[in-house]
Amino acid sequence: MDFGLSDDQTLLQTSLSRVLNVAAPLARVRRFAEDETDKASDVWDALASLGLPGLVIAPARGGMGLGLLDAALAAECLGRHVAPIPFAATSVMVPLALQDAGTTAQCARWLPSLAEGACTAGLAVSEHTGAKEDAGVRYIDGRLCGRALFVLDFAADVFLVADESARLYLVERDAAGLEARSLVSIDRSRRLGELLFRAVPAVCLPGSENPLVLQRTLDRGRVLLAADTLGAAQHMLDAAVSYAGTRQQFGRVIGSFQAVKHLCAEMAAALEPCRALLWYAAHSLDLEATDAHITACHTKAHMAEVGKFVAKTATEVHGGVGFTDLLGLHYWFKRIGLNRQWLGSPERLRHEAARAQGYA
Amino acid sequence: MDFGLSDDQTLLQTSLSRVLNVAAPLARVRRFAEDETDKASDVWDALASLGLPGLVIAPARGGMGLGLLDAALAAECLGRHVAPIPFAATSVMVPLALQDAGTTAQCARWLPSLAEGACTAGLAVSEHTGAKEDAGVRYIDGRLCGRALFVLDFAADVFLVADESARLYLVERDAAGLEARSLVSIDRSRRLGELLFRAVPAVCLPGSENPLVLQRTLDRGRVLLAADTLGAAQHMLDAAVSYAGTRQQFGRVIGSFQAVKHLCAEMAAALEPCRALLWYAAHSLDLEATDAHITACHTKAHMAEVGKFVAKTATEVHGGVGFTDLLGLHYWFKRIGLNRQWLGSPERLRHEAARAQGYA
Amino acid sequence: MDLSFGSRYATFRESVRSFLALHGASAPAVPPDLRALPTLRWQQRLLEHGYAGRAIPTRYGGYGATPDILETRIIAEEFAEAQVFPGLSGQGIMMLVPTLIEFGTEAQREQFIAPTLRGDLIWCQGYSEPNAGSDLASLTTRAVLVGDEWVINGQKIWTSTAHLADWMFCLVRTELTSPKHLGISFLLLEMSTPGIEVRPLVTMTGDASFNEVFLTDVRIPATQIVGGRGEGWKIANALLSHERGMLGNPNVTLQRFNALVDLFRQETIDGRRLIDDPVWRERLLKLQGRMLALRCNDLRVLSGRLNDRSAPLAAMLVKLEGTELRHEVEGLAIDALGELGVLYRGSPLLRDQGLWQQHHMYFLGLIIGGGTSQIQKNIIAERGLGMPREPKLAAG
Amino acid sequence: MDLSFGSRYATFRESVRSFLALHGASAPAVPPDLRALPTLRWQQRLLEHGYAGRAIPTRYGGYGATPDILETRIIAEEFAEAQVFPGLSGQGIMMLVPTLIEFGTEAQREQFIAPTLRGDLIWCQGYSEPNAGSDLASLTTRAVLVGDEWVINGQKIWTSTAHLADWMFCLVRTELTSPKHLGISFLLLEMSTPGIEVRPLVTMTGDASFNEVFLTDVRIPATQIVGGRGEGWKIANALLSHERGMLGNPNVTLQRFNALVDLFRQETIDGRRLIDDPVWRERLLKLQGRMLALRCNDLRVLSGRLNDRSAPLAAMLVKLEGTELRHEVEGLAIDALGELGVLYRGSPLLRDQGLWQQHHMYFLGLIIGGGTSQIQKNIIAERGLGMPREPKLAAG
Repeated sequence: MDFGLSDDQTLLQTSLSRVLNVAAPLARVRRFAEDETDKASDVWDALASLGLPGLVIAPARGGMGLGLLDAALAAECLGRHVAPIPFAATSVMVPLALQDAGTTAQCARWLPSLAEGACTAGLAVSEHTGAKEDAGVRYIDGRLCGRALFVLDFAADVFLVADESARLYLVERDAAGLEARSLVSIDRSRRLGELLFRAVPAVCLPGSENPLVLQRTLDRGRVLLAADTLGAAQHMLDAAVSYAGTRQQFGRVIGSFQAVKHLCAEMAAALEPCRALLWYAAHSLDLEATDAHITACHTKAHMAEVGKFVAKTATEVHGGVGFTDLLGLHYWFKRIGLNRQWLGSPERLRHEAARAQGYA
Repeated sequence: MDFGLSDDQTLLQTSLSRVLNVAAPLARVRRFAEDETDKASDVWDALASLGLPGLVIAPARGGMGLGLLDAALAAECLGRHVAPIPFAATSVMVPLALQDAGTTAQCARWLPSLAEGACTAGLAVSEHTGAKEDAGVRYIDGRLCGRALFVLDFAADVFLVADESARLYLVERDAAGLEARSLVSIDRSRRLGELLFRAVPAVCLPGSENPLVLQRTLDRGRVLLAADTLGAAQHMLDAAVSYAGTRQQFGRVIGSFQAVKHLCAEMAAALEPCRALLWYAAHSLDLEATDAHITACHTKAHMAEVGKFVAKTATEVHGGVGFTDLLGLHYWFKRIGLNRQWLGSPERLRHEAARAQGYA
Repeated sequence: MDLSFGSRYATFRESVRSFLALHGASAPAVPPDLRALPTLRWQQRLLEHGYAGRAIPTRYGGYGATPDILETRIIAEEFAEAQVFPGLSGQGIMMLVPTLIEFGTEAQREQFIAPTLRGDLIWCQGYSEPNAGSDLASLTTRAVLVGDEWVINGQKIWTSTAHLADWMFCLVRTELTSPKHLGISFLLLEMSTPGIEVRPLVTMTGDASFNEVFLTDVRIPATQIVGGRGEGWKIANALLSHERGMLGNPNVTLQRFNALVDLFRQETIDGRRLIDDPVWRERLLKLQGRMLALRCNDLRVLSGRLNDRSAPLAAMLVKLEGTELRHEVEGLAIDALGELGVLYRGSPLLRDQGLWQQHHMYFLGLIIGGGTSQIQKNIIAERGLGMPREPKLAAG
Repeated sequence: MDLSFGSRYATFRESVRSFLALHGASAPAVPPDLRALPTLRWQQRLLEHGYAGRAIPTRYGGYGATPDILETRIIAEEFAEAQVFPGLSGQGIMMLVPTLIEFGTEAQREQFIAPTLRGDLIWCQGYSEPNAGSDLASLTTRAVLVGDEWVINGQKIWTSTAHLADWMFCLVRTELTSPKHLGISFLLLEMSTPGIEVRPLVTMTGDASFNEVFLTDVRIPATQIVGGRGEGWKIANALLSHERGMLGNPNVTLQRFNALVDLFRQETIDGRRLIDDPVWRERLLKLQGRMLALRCNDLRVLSGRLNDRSAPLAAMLVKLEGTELRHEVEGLAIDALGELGVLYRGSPLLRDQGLWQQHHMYFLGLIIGGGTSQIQKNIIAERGLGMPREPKLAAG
């Protein structure tokens, strides 16, 4: 047994960070945030050259065949850099759902180009994590009708859509009857939207008859969003510690005040265990362990609570400048804010974890 | 309008404190705690000489005819001194219920001797604040059957008992078929017990046909327990500030460390608004204001949360000595602990407040 | 304890209602355009009826009434109930006017108070500097008396409405050899004076509601000082605690809480209303309990001021607890809305124009601004509880 | 990342199970009488089979196995599952034995380790003093070398099991002219030495699980020092962080959490099981999430120690977060039980022998003891995050 990362995994994070430092500095993220037509294809290409889009896709389909733990480590890096590219849906959730439940033809059609980064996929499932308004998609006579809100990795060429019975379908963006409408969130580093289905022809992934396929897909996404929050929160903590080490008030650096030190210590004490929790959750999904679903729910819920605390507290440590746009700290604050709400609120996820243990 | 205490009210608190300082110092409380047969009649008599038992009883019945706000201020003093005497039930809840709903004969029989302090009354209603086990009392053919747990002011001569339909009955301690069994709680400054009814003859307070009588009785008790917690928590905060001003570590008083100062500031910031809340809640009951029930529920719930925080934090500020019996700080900790659970947990009370506002 | 209003107040309330019934329709919408004629006309009408400048002497353009918190409260309640714009506030009216009344010369009062009350003069406040935030007294913007002029150089930050203001009241260092708190003076600048540059400061909400103000060789008459040289710190502090009380006002939070209850009644998850979910309801009720405590605390503080029964600790905690509570109220709405809660301006499906998010962030800013929570805790511990001050550090 | 146990461990687990099936019935009940023959016999059997003193060399009475956390974990799991007493722990075995192995002389190891492992010698730890708590290094108990004897005077506090112990290991000041951390030595005292008085210290739980120890002209041989003169602080610190990790052990919390779930399934309010109430369940699940995180963190720390991949921050936070979590787990049981939750020893209707209350208070003690939460936060900030140390104060 070894509860830790392999050298390859550490190397993966180092390489990603190195590329992101160059390809996606804050100034690049700002440009993306201010221009809705920006697809950040420069950032995407830089990461594609490392193989990021194909990280978990089978080598036979052009990918690297790595596991969810590796993907989570990548997501952590993306969160740490508030990277303006799609990842959770297009590079992990959709490819793995295809591998789990798609036909050979479906896999052959999509996986190689997803692996290559030549196309991207979005995911429309949020009706299964607490439906808002009249959200919901029904499959009738070979066609999808209804509304899917809050689509992950929205600027995509193809969408994987769950219907009310948890079956999964592939729908291309330009399919007849499909309307894609952008939503604007506080987090401008990622694109979000809704899909309106007016009798859109769609093909099912046959294996998704088994509702566990959707559950596993969601759990993977939860772990990835938690990892993204971990990276973003770690950045905010690091920034707070660093700022407190230089900012002077009352004739000394504010980091020498016990009040400021203890805020930072509380953040670190809350955040650091999330790292191990996340490794365990991702690895459990890789192993298909019996507690994988419970752990995924708890991981996202707990990470969301810790992330919220760190986002607020790190901003406070920065004082007024944390509230301004000057350092751009709010990009991380908002990234954490969006991750908290996607794929299930903490309350919802704890309820799911309770149900899975027979408590509810 | 004047949101504050009158001179008489301030004087009431001063007088009570002066008497309690002499009659019930910690050493006296310790003796009471260690001897189950101790009735603290010396303390009782000292307070009776101030008129405490008859504080809210009508002057025509030998009392002082004051309001619930005055009673709450008295309860605050008792909590501050962890005074080992009955109060909430015997001096307030039972007399006011009698005045609200009793016959002239019932009032004449009990109020003068309660006012005088010659007898005491307990209250058995906790089945109406979340029944545990098989607790519950039924009235059948003029007799009470069943079990009443967690009786307030248990060492009493007479009990006011609520049945399942919220009607109230008077039962004397020596009534045939009544078994009174002591319970032992962490809080040794007050007596607690259960009553077993085996076809005990009982007479109803006729006015208690109206279930609002029980609700108002409970709400009064809630405000008094909240006041008791306020006093106890204020003592713990004062003790912490004082201890931190003398205890030296690292060559300085620990109260000069920002970490310790901020713990004390957090306690004060949480506790001080409870004082105004409590005044408002007590006064609203006196005025029979429309929001009196909601306010009483919220006051006890909020005070319980703040009390728990202060009890823990003030102990921490004391360091190891706070954990020992040396200063006796734990008497206050435990008093706050018992107040929290009596007459409705915070969760229960918030639910009641929600219901009363049409939220649930 | 007397919570009754009494018959005199019933009559007063009726008079406010009559005014609102008669004139309310001519009030501008909220938020109003500060320079627009309807706004200024409305303000004039409020002044005439004593719903603005109520306790300011008539010789300075006010209504000259005896201060009475109950009347003030009734006015606020009735305007809120009728949803009518209650008149201009802003730092000129809220901060400068009381300062001039207490510390200004007669000439300053006559020059500034009336036009400020009328809305003809808009003020901004120049206190904080980039390196003087929590440690405000270390500010370094300097004014040197050259002949009969102050010559000012330095930089201010967090100056709200600086881009709209006609004048700025500010703290500057004038006594270079005095100890830090005693070297500061309180000056009045006209914003059109040469050498003043205002740059907007964008915050996390996306708005530029604050500014940086750069002062380069700004020359103003020597008379534009309030109080004596070196008295600026004392003067500013007299009102700072008042400002802090405003920052966490629990009565404003009540309006937002009521909106939150409406939201809980309207919004659904899987078709079930939030208000019907015990877990969400519990979070709502917890905040209600805290809010209730702070509202009672507020009544106590106000009443204590009038009845000469001061409650310094109760007043000191308002900013700390009030801004935190408000931030949490806004945050609960976001949480309860789920993915809808993170939508922001310009988005389809957006709820309440994105105000929940905007206020959630803005009140995080207010937890920091006006004295951070850490500074508030120092104040409560040291001044409220009498705990020892931070010990002096060894040199070097 | 490799969470698999592998076939070698499956075999090992089988052997533990066989042992328990064969011998488990002869184990003493928990808590055992430390001096009773069945306890000592059981300890002996555990030593023989390597379930006690597993990694201690055989020449000191141990089993001499190579350290392997997985084996240790399997042993702990199987003993817990079978609910069999897993052998003596206590400060002698947990703290002194590792200290002697690292810093003791060969003679000290031979004299003390084997009888300590067997349970023949019971130890207590004399570190804290009434005026040296958080600031342990300011301790003033003195030992002066007179001839070939240390003469010791002073007072210790928080000395658990002092009333039962045969020996005490303690920190005393021996170098009066050295800086405070460098003047401390690590001595071994026999408790029967004249001049030692033990007074029980009653805590809020009502137990006297701690003591005060008064030392008056206590004379011990000069050889009863571990390490050199003035090295006591270094030696004690080598194990303090280890002790802190034990204080918040999340795996013990798991057992209490499981008992809490049972309680939620059994206890009712108005006839409804707690587990069926969404609000109570939410509180339960929140704690489960935190516990899960700390358990994973614990695996990471243990694994890191063995695989030479240190995670200092992850190790530093265990005491702070672990004791807090444990206190809250116990507290949730009390809350959920309502009035039943405040009952205590000797009461009818008492649940679980009052353990929820006892542990709730005891773990508040542990939040304070072994370095308060404030000290832990200093450590995390300064050593974990590299933040500046508290600046030096000006003299006077």
